[in-house]
Amino acid sequence: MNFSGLIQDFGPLTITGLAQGAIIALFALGYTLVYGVLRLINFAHSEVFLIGSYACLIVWGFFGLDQNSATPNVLSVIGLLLLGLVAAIIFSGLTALGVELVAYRPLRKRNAPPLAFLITAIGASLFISETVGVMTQRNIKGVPPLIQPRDVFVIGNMHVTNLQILIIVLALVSMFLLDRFINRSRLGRGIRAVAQNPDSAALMGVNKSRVISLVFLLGGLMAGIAAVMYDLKIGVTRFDAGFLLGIEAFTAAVLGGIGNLRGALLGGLLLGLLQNYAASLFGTEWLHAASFVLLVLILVVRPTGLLGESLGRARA
Amino acid sequence: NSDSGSDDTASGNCGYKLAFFGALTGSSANLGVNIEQGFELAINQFNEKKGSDCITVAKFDSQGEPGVAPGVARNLVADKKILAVVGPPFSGESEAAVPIFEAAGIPSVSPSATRVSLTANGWKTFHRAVANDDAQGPAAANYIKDVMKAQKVFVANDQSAYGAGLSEVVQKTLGAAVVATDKTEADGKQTDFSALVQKVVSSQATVLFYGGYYQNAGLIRKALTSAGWKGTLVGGDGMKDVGLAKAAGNGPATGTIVTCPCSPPEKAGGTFVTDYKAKWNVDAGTYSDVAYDAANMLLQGIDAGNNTPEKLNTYLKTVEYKGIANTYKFTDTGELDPNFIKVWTFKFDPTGNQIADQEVPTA
Amino acid sequence: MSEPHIETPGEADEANARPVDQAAPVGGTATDQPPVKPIGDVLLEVDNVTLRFGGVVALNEVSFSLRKGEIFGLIGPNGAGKTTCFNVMTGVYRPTSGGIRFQGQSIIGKKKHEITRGGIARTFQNVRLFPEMTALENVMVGADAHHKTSVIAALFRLPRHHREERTGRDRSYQLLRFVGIEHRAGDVARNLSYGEQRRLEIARALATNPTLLCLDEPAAGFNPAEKTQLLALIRKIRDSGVTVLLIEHDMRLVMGVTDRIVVLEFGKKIAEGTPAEVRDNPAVIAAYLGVPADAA
Amino acid sequence: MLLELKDVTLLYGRIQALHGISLAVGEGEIVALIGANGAGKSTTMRAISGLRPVAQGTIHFNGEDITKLRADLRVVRGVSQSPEGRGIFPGMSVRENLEMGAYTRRNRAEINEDLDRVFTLFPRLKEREKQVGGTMSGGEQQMLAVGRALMSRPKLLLLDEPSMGLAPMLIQQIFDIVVEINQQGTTVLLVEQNAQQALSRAHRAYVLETGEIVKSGTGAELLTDPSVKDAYLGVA
Amino acid sequence: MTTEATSSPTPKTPLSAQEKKNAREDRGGVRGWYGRQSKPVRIVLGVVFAALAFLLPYVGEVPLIGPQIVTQGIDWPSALFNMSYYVLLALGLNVVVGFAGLLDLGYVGFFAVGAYTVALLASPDSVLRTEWGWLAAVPIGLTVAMISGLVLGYPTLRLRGDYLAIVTLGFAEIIRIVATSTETLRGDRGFSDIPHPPGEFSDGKPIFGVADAVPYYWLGLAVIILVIFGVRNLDNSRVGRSWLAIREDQEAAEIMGVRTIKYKLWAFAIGAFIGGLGGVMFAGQQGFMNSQTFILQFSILVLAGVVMGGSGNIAGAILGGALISYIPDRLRGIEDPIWGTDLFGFRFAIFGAVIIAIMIFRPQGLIPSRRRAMELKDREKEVAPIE
Ligand SMILES: Nc1ncnc2c1ncn2[C@@H]1O[C@H](COP(=O)(O)OP(=O)(O)OP(=O)(O)O)[C@@H](O)[C@H]1O
Ligand SMILES: Nc1ncnc2c1ncn2[C@@H]1O[C@H](COP(=O)(O)OP(=O)(O)OP(=O)(O)O)[C@@H](O)[C@H]1O
Ligand SMILES: [Mg+2]
Ligand SMILES: [Mg+2]
Repeated sequence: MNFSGLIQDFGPLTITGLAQGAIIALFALGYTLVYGVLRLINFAHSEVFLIGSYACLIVWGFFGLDQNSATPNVLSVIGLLLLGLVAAIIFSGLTALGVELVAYRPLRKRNAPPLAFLITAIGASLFISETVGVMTQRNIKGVPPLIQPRDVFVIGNMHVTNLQILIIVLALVSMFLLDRFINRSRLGRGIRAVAQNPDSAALMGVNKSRVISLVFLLGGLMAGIAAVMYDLKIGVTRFDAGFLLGIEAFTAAVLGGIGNLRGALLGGLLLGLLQNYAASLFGTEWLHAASFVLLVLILVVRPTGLLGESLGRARA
Repeated sequence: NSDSGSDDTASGNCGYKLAFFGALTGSSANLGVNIEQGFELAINQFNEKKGSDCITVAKFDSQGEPGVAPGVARNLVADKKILAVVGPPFSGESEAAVPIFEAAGIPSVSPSATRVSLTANGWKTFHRAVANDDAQGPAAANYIKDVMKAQKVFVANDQSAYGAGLSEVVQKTLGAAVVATDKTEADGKQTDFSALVQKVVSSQATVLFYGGYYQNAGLIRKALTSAGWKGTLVGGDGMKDVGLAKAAGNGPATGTIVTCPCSPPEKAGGTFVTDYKAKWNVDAGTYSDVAYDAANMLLQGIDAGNNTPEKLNTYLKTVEYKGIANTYKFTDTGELDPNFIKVWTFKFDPTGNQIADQEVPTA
Repeated sequence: MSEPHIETPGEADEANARPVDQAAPVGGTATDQPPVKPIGDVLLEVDNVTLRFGGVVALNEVSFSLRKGEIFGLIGPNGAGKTTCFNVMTGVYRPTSGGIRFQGQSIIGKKKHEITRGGIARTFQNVRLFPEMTALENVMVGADAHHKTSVIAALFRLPRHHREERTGRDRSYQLLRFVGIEHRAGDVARNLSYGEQRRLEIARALATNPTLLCLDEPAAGFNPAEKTQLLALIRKIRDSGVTVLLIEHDMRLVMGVTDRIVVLEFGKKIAEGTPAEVRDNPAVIAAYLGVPADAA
Repeated sequence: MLLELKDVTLLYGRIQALHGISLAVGEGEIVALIGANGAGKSTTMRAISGLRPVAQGTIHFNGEDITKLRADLRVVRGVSQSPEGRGIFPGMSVRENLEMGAYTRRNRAEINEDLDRVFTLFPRLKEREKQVGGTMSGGEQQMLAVGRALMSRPKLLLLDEPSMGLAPMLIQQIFDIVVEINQQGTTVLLVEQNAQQALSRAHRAYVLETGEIVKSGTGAELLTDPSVKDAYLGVA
Repeated sequence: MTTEATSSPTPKTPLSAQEKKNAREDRGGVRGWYGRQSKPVRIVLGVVFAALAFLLPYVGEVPLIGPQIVTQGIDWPSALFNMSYYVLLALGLNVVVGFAGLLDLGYVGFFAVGAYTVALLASPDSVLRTEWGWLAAVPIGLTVAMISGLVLGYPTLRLRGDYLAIVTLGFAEIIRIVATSTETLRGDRGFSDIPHPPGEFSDGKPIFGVADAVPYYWLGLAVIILVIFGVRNLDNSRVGRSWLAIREDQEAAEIMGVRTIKYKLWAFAIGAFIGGLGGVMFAGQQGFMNSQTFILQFSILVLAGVVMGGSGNIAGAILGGALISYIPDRLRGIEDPIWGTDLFGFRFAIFGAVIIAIMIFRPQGLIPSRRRAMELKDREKEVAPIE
């Protein structure tokens, strides 16, 4: 164990952890939203993310950009970023809707048992990621260096870069807007109603199918944003990027209390931080193990996660 | 001569099969495909000379997984026309599959399984056309010490048998110059290396030696550059692949040093590099050249009338074959003769190619 | 629906008078007890029990005691703490303070299944059957509470396992018959009608061989005629030697069947006594009954 | 007729719960539906509100065939149900629950007006405006369910056992409110076990038995009908 | 009921027999027919079926159909052996998920524990240097697997369904990471020379050699048959009933006297035991193993197999377990019509599509338990088509 290393690097580890955590948190929202409403682990959410991470790369590819391109000027960067975000959001959203349509809706129509949903989701996840895997020959795809990391400010040995700030701010803003939407808007209330009592919700005039689609869509949008951030931060993507990060996102969602939006944020940030600290303390190879140990410990003490379930709280 | 291969009497030693055994699909397929393509190229060229299908290519997809390998290996040995195997590429699957080749008496030549212990199993039919980790490690360390003159070196590995073995040797050879170490998960299991990068930066090392494969190495190189680290990444043959530059971007990858227990193919003259590109429409990858050599060595043996696995195995015991990447001669245990072990370093240039740098001593 | 299988009050009287051995279906204890023994020794003591949920005081220093062989009523306005009282008695909640003794032994801190095996069984306000199991299987789960064999015996099909399976099955079937739904033994519980489900719950609870049976609003959703049948059934259960604790809002039923009543309001006991005493208690009228109960 | 069911059959899996029932509710009426457990009363309500699909038969509302209409669209047409078991949203406050009742409506001023009306009908709800639904007591939840159903300003209000599990005092109150709502112009279809109370307030009533209508008539008629008395009113 | 019921003595044993029979006869199809046969007939049928299973390695010899069945890129008996340990895993996971309703996404962990214990005790590479025979290591391996089931089960007892899923997933990942990253478990280097099961032919050759997988398959099959008997006995007993009750409503079960903790732990322990069985057999056949085998996708695949086959049903679990191993292997050596490459490369993509298709057309699984089939039929019709 390397305590001195941890203490020495605490600042930098914190900021990189927060940035990673913000991505995880955005990703986790999709799990939490779907779970909150349908009580289903949407296993295919990882592929919603995956498609987003490729979509923006393809769009940037249209402009002839690849990992070896030079960083364009500021205006183009902003334009490209927006375009990439839009593309990722659209494709992630469409994927989420598609998954709902193909893997969930037919089962819902037949009122299938919950496990069946889990398995079709696994099937959809396999299908999408493997198809991408075959198409890309399981090779990595590099990301154009749209944002050259540059220190914005430095505290001690903690260098806070423009990219990290962008990621964290974007995550917080999306999160805040989503939270407002769910808690304040009429549609948001509809979502919560379906989560808490689907039959009653129908009796209030809520269109359940549309709400469910909306939930998948929202999860997809968030995953799309997360995917662009991920691409920029890590610099490559590959067919199983969704699967890997998906497990972490799912862990974060459960950690915070699955079904709870703020829980997803808390869980994501906590996980990002913890992984970095643990990697520094025990070695990078223990990074994932640490997050699972934390998860087990927290669930043993708080069986419904840190903040508990909220979207469908105390569903009868 | 366009006689069909099945007409044994006409061309003497035709109608046999050579097998490739290794990952063609799955996450470890990259190396497998590199090797298979080199292997297949050699056979194609041979057949062009000898008759359209003198020697048939048989491919066996082990997925690179020790759990899958035995079943596939049993399938391989059931085909009595197979005289020898090129593969398995990975050390783990070799452990699982070679006992089955051994039981069937089929010789195998691995172009890339470098785990030291493989030749300690008492196998009679196993050969490797590449130096083991003990040879490459000291060379890499010597290069870091003597050529780069690095005072502070950070050593990390991906915990694969290959990467861990290599980095252990490097660490031992470098001794006090190693300021810190770390381990990562294997390729495809980890993408965020922030913590490792932070450690490297904080250690003030000027060289990071990474024992592992090119994907992780590329990601790490990119993250290091983003974090402003100015040092050099050094690694073994597992990183000698354009994939590293694809992951890192050509800019950050430039200057990265990889060692390889092989000579640059262009040194050997010949047209391998262009032939390969022409046939497969991609550049030759890691160990494509060694696989090509291994296949040619076997083909030469068959052509000389060694048309049973036993004969071919005996042939391998004595042959001294000069290929494009090396000259091959095997010891009793199947190890490459130490006299022929050459280790070269290669350097990534700004276009992502690995340019031969220099030959380095292995001791 | 199931009317033909339910006794009319007159028939119930007949049942009251039936000989000892016929009480056997319900409880083994019945054989060594006279069938009708309205008031006996103290069976259950609730002693100064307080239970808080955060700010809500669901039970506030409640004390009462039940005697063997009586039918005891627990009434009070909505949210008074009646169901909570059951939950405390069956180990679902642990009281904040106070004690509960059953047959002289404290049951605080005991596991739920231990309490059941000790002799307290209950039904639920919102029916909680095992919906995908058949009616018979539901009852057999209750009957299993007193079976000794476990994984090893079942794994190797030891003779004792066979014996217990057989007796359990037979007894469960008898209980279904006792509550009048044996014709639905093979049906999955979720397909039973509400009333049948309530009866099944009673059978399942009886299968655990209880000394004390707690019924939480068993008549909710029953029409008056069905309530009359239920009333007879409750009597019959008591007559077989089981003490009954009853939560109910229907005054006609409560007044007609109970021996004694406790009234709760806001978690506090506000009255206790015979049905007649309670009915005329002004505090109870003000808190619960409103206008003097017309039906009674 | 505001609502008309013709030969409606409904299945739960292999179980046939309704065997071709026909009934009608006129504008401005209170119609009661009584019957034993499992007779199919709640099932009829679910068929009307669209929670369960009917296998055969038609349902007309306000002249329109709504047999195949989604449940949420029927709400827009003016059918509103307070379901068996109350079905409140446990995680939402009392006010949010009530606003859910007005989910399909946009006019803020009208909604506020109706909110006030519900609060006057049930002063208790006003007191507990901020309390979370799940922590309300049974009776309060029942008030909330009825109030919520009113919030959609229904033409037709379906009440499924509004008195179930309520203390005697509250039962009186609920029935008084039903009459009051009706006088304010809402048509009510009422399912009740408390047949005495229901029949004495209903204009007309139907008696259901194992999924079939076996009797109908005015409330008063059925109150005095000996067979009804026998089966549903208990010993007189 | 009334007087008639209370006065007439209850029919005793005939009742239960009749009950059972009724239940059996309710079913249609092959299973219904099987259920209606008399006991001797059923036993004979079972024996014939088992005998056929033992002859499977030679199915390739059967004209016409045989070649369609056997795999191409992988040795057929080896593929059968692989199927056998997948089936074992599916049977074990079925106890945990299908019977007790505990969603376990990390089942491969127990497989790993069984295999690693054998490796540690028997391989010359182990730090223990005990170098036991395979058979001697097996009981220890199974015990350790069972204990690991309890270790996982105990802290997770309070967790509800989906929380349990992620925790089990986490446990399996922790096991994998520990296996990869600790010296003792040798990570990717793995353990070589793990001894094979004992036994020799009369000519002195070992029965369980490296070249022939048939004996391993037979061993696996024999173990499977034993496990089937055990699991079936449990299912048809109060143990099975208790699991079912826990699955449906845990609290109500407890209040009805079911010792939920005990039975949940038993479910974990039995599941882990069977998973461990798979592991020790794998280690014994393999000779070499390292941490690569025990990846998460493996667990998920087995779960998919169980549910696809018919969760809660033994025959279903067997079919599902066999299919998840068979389908990908069978795709070897088949050319795809478009790119002309081996379909094996697409196996998981195809597999994903197959999973979705199967679940949509048979949400209750290929061979559902009687109970689940009924449940679905009911639920299916209940749902509003006007959605
Ligand atoms: N788990 C809980 N958390 C918080 N409050 C609770 C909980 N359970 C019960 N309460 C509160 O405790 C009080 C008593 O509830 P209880 O269910 O015992 O009432 P009851 O007398 O059974 O009423 P009813 O006649 O409606 O069934 C209520 O105010 C209720 O809101
Ligand atoms: N979800 C369901 N699945 C299967 N059968 C059901 C379901 N709901 C009700 N039933 C059956 O349909 C029939 C009618 O039930 P319904 O709930 O309509 O009766 P009800 O008249 O409302 O009775 P209660 O007075 O008990 O509420 C009953 O036989 C019941 O068993
Ligand atoms: Mg209550
Ligand atoms: Mg009803």
